[in-house]
Amino acid sequence: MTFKLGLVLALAAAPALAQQSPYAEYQRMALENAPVELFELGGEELWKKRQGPKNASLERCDLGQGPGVLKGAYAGLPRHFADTDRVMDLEARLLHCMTTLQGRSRQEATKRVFGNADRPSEMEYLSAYVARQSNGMKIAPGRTHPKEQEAYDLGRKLFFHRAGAWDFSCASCHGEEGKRIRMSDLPVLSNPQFARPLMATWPAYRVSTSSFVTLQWRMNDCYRQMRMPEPTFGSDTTIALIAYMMATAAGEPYRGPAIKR
Amino acid sequence: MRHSLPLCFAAMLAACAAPATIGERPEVTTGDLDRITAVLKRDFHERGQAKMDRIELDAVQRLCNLHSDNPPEALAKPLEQAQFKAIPFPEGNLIGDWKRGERVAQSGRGSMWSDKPGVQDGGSCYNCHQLSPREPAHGTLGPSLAGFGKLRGTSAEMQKYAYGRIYNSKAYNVCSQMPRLGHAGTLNEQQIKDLVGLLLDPASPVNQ
Amino acid sequence: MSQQRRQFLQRTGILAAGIVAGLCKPLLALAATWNKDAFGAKTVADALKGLGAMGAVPSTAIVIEAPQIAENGAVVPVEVTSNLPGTTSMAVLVEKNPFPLAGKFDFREGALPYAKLNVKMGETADLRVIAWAGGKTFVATKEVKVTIGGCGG
Amino acid sequence: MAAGPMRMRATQGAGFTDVRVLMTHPMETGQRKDADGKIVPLHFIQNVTVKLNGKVVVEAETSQAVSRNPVFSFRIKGGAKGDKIEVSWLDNKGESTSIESAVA
Repeated sequence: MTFKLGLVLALAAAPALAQQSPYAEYQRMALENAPVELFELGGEELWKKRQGPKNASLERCDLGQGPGVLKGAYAGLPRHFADTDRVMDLEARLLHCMTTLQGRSRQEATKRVFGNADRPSEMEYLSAYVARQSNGMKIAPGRTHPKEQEAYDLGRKLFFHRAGAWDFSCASCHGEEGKRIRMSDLPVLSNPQFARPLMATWPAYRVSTSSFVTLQWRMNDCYRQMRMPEPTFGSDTTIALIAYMMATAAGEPYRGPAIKR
Repeated sequence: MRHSLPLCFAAMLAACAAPATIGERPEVTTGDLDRITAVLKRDFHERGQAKMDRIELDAVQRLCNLHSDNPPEALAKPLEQAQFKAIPFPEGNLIGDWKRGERVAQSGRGSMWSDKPGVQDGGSCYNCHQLSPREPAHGTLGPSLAGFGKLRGTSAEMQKYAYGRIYNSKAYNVCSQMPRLGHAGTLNEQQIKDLVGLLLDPASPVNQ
Repeated sequence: MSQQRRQFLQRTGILAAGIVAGLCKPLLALAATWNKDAFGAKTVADALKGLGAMGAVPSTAIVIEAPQIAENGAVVPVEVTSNLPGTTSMAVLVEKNPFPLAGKFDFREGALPYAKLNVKMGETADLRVIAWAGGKTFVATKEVKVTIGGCGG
Repeated sequence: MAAGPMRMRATQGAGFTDVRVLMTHPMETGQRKDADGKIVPLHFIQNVTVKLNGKVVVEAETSQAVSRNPVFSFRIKGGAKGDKIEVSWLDNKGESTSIESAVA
């Protein structure tokens, strides 16, 4: 009975939550009018394009739901893959498929993982295309395999680990409720209430740079601004952090790719 | 209103649905810290001015990580004193040019791998603090500093406090979230003096 | 994503858009006109002069939908509708931009006086929308606040 | 995306057809500097034309103040399933692209 009352109140609160940010109206309108589909189209082309020494497409790439299965794949990542015995996020897995299916070298395939407005990267296009196919599906990264648990634990510790020239951890900015940098709200990513809506909208079109951005980019750019050295693309550190944040957002229906400031 | 009643219900519900461990800062041991540092050394590489020595934890970072930013007084005090002793306070008047200080406060650059090596004009102050009331786009991670000098005056003591706090905030509160801007080499003596000017000069917009 | 947009995407999922991305330069070049005087104007007054809309009368029949506060000035969504009978054209101006005129839309028989677009705004300013109807010009304005976010690095 | 795809969706609404079109274009203002500090020349779409079954219904003139990768929506009176809609753009360098699809 009391639980029911709580549920009703929580549901009633949903619109109030959406109204919380002064930018809610902006974000709604900007999302409706965002050029996200252009990136999804570009990604579809790349997914089907034959390239590399093996002149193969990525259409047989196994993103965790079986070879070539895109539906729900993004919402189920990161997860453990038996063939590599490693927990991988979308981008690490795409890289794996580029090297195995297409026969490309890791060096060549990671030469330009983060693009810009003039020339988006393959990873960005592909992330847009793959993520779209999880639309409406609940975020459910792997949590059962021992290595998945290990990644989650590492990610959680890394989130609070202070280091670097400015003594920052992720929690320095994303640890306290109701704070902002300049006018940007800072979601507390260790709290499901805030992690859920945020993680459900990555990857995204970033309006300030007119470019499409991925979670690997987000980890990289946060560490840049934390005044740390650079995390290697697809490294265990970045995947562990993504695994931790996706697990914190578990259960939320995925609704990206969306937009960011 | 962030703490409205319905919001609290939603938060409670969300908390119920998640494992109890989520959201809490995990306890870490010195062994954990060594393991994390080893992982970071393996997974990171130097770029530009951001060299790998930044991965290594100093005494302050180690203590704060071990005690979730809340170390016992007996351990915190000596470390604060050591940090304070290492601040090279300049002689004489510390109130610089508030106009230059405002530029330093506005800029978010400096010490990143994407920045030119050497000192940039960036203190990132507005990212976290309110300063001049003329700048509405200020962060809220740190306390508001509007009216800082008006409330506190411009005594030599206050100048020294403001200078020291910017140079090394950990000398006053060992697990402060504020970067050690002088200690880290992000700002030089003149820039910190200019920021002291921005905070204390009666003509500064901060004190209008 | 809004319910509306989701439905929109589902409905349109069946539509296989036949993309005819080709070059039809000569044909378009002949047809195209571009009001150099109005678009090259650096002030709102000059732009209005270039458009021939100096004496526009304020009207509540022009509806401007835009966010009150924009998180980023690089993309500010604007939706304009004219409820004035016989509307033939609308123009969108951003008051403090280096070149205020952002766009002018001519609606022929078969089109509704409606347009949605994203504009750049350098700073907090008024959006000014002009409508041409029955040989007269009308105007409405709406302020959009543009803010600074992020670490600035 | 200097050059890239264009996308259009024409869907029936309440008494009108909603035409949503996405364009890949840098929309350079002529004021932005590239990584080397050089000014990126002015490059923007000047004209957008919407045709219904071959007849022009909307003619737009645009400036560099339109955001990068422009997205426009227009509304056409009535419009039946299968009606042909064509949208084309022309920029200040004389480049142009068009897209055609049927109302869904």
